Amino acid sequence: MSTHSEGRILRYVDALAEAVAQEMAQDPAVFVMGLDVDDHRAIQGSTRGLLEKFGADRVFTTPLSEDAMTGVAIGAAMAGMRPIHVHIRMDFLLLCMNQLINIAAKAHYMYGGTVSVPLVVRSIIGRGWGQGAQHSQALHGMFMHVPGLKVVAPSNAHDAKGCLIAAIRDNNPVMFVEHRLLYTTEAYVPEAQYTVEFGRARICTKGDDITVVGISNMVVESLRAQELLKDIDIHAEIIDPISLVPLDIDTILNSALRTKKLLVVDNAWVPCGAGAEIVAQVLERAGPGAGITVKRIGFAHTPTPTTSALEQFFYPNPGTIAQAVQQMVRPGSAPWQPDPERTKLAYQVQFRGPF
Amino acid sequence: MSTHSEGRILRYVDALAEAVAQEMAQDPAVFVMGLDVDDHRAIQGSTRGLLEKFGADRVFTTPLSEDAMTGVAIGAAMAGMRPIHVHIRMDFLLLCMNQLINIAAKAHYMYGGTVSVPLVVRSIIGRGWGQGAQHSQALHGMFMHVPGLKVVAPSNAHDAKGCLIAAIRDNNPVMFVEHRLLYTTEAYVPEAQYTVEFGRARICTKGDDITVVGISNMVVESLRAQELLKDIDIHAEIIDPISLVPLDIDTILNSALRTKKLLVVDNAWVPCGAGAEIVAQVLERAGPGAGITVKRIGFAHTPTPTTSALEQFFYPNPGTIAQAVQQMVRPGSAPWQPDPERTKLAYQVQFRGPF
Amino acid sequence: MAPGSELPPQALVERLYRSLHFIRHAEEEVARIYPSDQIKSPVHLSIGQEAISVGVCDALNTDDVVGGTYRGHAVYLAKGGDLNAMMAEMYGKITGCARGKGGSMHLVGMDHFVLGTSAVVATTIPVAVGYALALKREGKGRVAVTFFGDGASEEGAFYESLNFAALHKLPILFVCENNGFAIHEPLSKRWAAHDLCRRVEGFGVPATRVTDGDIFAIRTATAATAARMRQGNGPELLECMTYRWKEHVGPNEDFNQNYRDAAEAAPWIAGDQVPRLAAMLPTQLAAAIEADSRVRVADAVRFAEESPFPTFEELHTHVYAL
Amino acid sequence: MAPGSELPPQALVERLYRSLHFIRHAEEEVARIYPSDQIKSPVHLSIGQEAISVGVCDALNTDDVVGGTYRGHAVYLAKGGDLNAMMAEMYGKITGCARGKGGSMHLVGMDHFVLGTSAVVATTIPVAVGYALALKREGKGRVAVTFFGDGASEEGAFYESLNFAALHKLPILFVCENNGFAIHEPLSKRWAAHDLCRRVEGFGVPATRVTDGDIFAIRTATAATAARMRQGNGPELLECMTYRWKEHVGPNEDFNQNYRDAAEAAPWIAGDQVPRLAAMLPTQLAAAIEADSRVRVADAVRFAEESPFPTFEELHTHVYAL
Ligand SMILES: Cc1ncc(C[n+]2csc(CCOP(=O)(O)OP(=O)(O)O)c2C)c(N)n1
Ligand SMILES: Cc1ncc(C[n+]2csc(CCOP(=O)(O)OP(=O)(O)O)c2C)c(N)n1
Ligand SMILES: [Mg+2]
Ligand SMILES: [Mg+2]
Repeated sequence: MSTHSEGRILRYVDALAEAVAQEMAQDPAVFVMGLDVDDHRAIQGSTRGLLEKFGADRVFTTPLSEDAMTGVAIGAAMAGMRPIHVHIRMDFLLLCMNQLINIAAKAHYMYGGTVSVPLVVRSIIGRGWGQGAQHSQALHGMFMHVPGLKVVAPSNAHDAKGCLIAAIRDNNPVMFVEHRLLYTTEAYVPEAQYTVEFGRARICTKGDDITVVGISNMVVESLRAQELLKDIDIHAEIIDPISLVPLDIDTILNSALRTKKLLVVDNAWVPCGAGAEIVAQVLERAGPGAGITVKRIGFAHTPTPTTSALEQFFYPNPGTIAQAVQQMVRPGSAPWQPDPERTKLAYQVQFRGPF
Repeated sequence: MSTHSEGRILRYVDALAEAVAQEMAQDPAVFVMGLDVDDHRAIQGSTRGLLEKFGADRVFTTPLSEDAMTGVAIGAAMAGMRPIHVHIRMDFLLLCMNQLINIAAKAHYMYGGTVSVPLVVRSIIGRGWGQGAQHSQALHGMFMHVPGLKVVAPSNAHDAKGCLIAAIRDNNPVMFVEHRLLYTTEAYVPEAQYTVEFGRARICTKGDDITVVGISNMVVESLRAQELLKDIDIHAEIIDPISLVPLDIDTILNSALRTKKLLVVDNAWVPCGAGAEIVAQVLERAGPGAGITVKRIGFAHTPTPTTSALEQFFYPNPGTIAQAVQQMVRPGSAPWQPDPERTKLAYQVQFRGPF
Repeated sequence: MAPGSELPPQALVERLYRSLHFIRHAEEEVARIYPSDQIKSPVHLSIGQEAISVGVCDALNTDDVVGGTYRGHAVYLAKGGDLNAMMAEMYGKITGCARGKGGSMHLVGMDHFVLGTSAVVATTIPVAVGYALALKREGKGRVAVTFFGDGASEEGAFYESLNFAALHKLPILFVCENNGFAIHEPLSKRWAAHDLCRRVEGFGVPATRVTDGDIFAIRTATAATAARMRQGNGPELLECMTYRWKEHVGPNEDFNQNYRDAAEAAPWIAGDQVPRLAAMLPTQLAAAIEADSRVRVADAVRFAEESPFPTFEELHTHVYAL
Repeated sequence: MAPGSELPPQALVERLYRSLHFIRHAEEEVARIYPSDQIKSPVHLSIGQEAISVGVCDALNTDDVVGGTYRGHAVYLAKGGDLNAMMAEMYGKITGCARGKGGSMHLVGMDHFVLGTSAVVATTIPVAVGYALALKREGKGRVAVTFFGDGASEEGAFYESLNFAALHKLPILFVCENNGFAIHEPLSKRWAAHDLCRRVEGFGVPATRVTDGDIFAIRTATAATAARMRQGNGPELLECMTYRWKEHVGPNEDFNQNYRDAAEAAPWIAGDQVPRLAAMLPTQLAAAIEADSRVRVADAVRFAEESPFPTFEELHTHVYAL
């Protein structure tokens, strides 16, 4: 893992494409499949250039057959290839659950270690422009439930590249969770190949008042919230777990033991989600005397409404995150409304390093 | 809900069949579909007699096409019928996730309340006799994650009948979770139709030392553990949530606030499972000063091994539950090993009421 | 129309043109408005493909049931769905057919027996089959129709649905709108065998292909199959070759994107059923129909614009049915 | 064998009989042992259906790849899988092919190119197709075979797999072991159209049916298709009609359960390939082969019995690959 602000400024989407191109150049076993990976839109740019560089044998679209295509990717992986199966929306993984959970997650164990499934499943959480109930789901919580799968959700371009390379080299099925709104965000990204190790959380900002764990895009939203909170002299420690399985609970626990407040901001439904797991693990470990206040926020517990009039209430945003923090840090104090102008400004915030 | 030990002693499996027969007799919209519901094995007896009583139009097997068959059930439900779609193993629901989550769970919302999906999805958690990794999964945690679905997991014959009738009459998709080992357990079951309301937990045994929430078959195992624990003068309050969505968190919270110890024993993998949700909700509500010790146990975090040599370590059992309780109630005390003879006896324990 | 076949009666042409022009004009308005950002959700226009919905729906009874896809404006309107409610839905207003919660991809009109459309390809096919199961049990001779694209035919659920529908002889017509593309991917990258009808017949489902987009042929084929289905004959499939004029999603043309050739479109534009039907009608009548479309569409846009947005409480309503 | 075709050379018959008798005897032993409860996992016996696995695998090269289902003992053994490891697996021992973690339904033998079998119907079909994709990329002319039941052909994944395999001209042979039942449900309750080959051909996959269980016909058909596939000709399907002699799962007969008629079984028992091949061999040779089977099976049972169970640590190993 690179620890400094090195490399060029690169967009998340380009970091993804670069990671794959470099790994494909190095390892002929790596290939990319999935609906539309080879068209001129190139999965919103994230597979840009691969077809031209590596040809149609290694970069190909598929029929609309997510279930069997997942099986195909698994079979190729068992044969020693390293498929990257791409889905432009995470919602479509619901067609793949049987192969992912009944085969990919279990094969290594169920077959006594005689086969492995080095498979990367890339999927994008949709958002923006009224995606609606079926094009906006975030299912990482479901995958965290299942032994045998790894789950990563990088929140910036640096981690996107490093995690994707790590995922490609991993000998297990890795659910690689991207977020549409992260695609244009930029960070320092080294040119050379590097891996971001799974199971090591990053403390993005230090703070003593509260520990905020953000997941996927909610790292960015939490950083924006933290900017706002400075106005009222609240200093949040923002933690990005980066990988959800394996999960670096120690970093989160240690922070929460110090701040005595733990807020998990997920980019998904709350019940039985990543936040539930993080809160439960922290409190199991901290014990009854730790006196940690805990809270989870995430999607409203509804299907995603299409109209922006309701969508605005569906997602956590810097304002609602900051308000939740304020109430946790100063319970009983008058509710506080961040200055809308400052909230807008907060949207300029980007985490570009140091890594 | 019946509150006394009324009715006959009936097996869980017969209570299921009776519930459906009574509802079918009363409401011509109710029908039963699913692989093998009409064969002589009758889904381990739970659809026994239905074909003979109601004919092949209302009780029919299907091709092996779980995905489309779920869509068919949903479509029939939208048209005003009340399908009960039966799966002999819960694992097969992984083929149905797209229809269940992308359509059934969302239809009422996504279509602005103009349609509803009164669908019951019955599925059995397999266990015993080396079912292995693909015939033993319990996926209720995944369904708890998704708004629009209800999830119930009755642990005894009385609730099985009452919940199934409630599920059939419910205007929403209800994931009805059964456990193979419960099928032969008996309880007092009223003859007449009755409903067990969703969202009301039952306190099965009162106790002041710890709150133990058992899920599905783990209610039974927890009751057995509680028998053992009496030997060392530990009195556990065993709570059966019965329905997981909606979840009666108040009953659990109030008990945990009193006992200061909360153990959730799930019949599933632990991460992002029902236990995570219950623990997180209780501690969010109880606040940092409550001083509640929490713990979750469930399946080992591995695919299910087939050999009984390993299976015995995979599942919680009365002994391991009792040990976990003992360590929570008397932290630091020497580990205690329940008398194996008494453990065997504990397997005679059945919860037959009062309800 | 095959040469030598009778000229369709004017009443029929008029009815078809009324529907066809209305839908074309409504979608053109959607395309015109779209850049203004008032429609904040993806739109998949049917422009160029509407004759399929109109031809099929014209052959159905009012209480027959149809279901479509995210590219569903045409089906929704052809079956009688309310344009005001559709337009308001696209604007995200509470007066929308799904109270603004669904948007363009999730139109629904149960009062006209239009099943909700879905953004996940092929998901609505088995759902329509399930509805047809209920219709069969009801025994009143009603039929269901499910519209879907060539891409949807690649999903396993489609074949599972064919088998089940045929096994139970359900009154469901499968209508494949074969426009040759799934987003930008041509059939050649997706189908090993290009004869969908033959593939479908292997499941015991009789199949008919209409190659030229002729609205009368589509209507006639539907009428025949619907009559058979009402007799209990079981499902059939109609494959209608067609062409999408606009980009996959959004209001623009995309021939400059090089994944397809404008020359491919030319015969379809030449064979456009909208001017064809207009030319079959007295000029004045055609003009009156067009004027009527314009009024209705303008009214719908105004209705959508003037309707209120849903408020916060609406977020949490309808998660569960009562 | 078709009348007039040449008598197969004795070496071939001997080889086939060696495999066939070994498998039959191994499964009969499993059935015999089963009531003793030492095999603590569901077993789905191939008894009566073994000629398919043996005929197909005999026509393959050692480094060709096969995959089967939970009813996979015959395929596993026919491809050369180690009976000791299989028997130990069923006993739940650490020396099993899956270290006791898989059991009868999850046999695996990668050293003989036997892909892991699966208890979820049809799941192994696309997995084998994916393996065939890798074989095609490898370019050494190796082929893959996926065995599955008639019931598996109802899952959408099967059709999706056919289309993809044909589209990419993958070297995969689909072998449907059509025994007419899925558990207790006959084809008539599951298939609208009974001609699987025709259905499959609609996907651009040539299909051949062997109706009588003739092991030579199966072998010949496989050899021909494998040769074509090695040339890059793309996938094919072989439908082998067959009959399951025992209950769906477990060691018993179940004709007393009334879901099927013993008369149905009669022609299959009469046409049993095991005595047929025996009769084609010199008595002494047949006897020697049978004796050899008995020794090997007895050895395997002893091996399984004497092997240790896995211990606690094994529970948590192999969840993730290193
Ligand atoms: C299950 C699923 N996979 C992929 C997508 C992404 N997607 C949306 S539309 C589409 C193309 C569908 O093509 P077709 O069925 O021919 O319909 P058309 O758009 O041409 O009308 C795809 C791949 C999706 N929505 N759902
Ligand atoms: C996806 C799935 N659905 C249902 C089952 C339950 N089941 C196990 S075997 C079987 C029958 C399969 O029949 P077929 O494919 O013909 O194979 P056979 O057992 O006849 O060899 C069924 C329905 C399953 N294991 N997996
Ligand atoms: Mg298309
Ligand atoms: Mg069969």
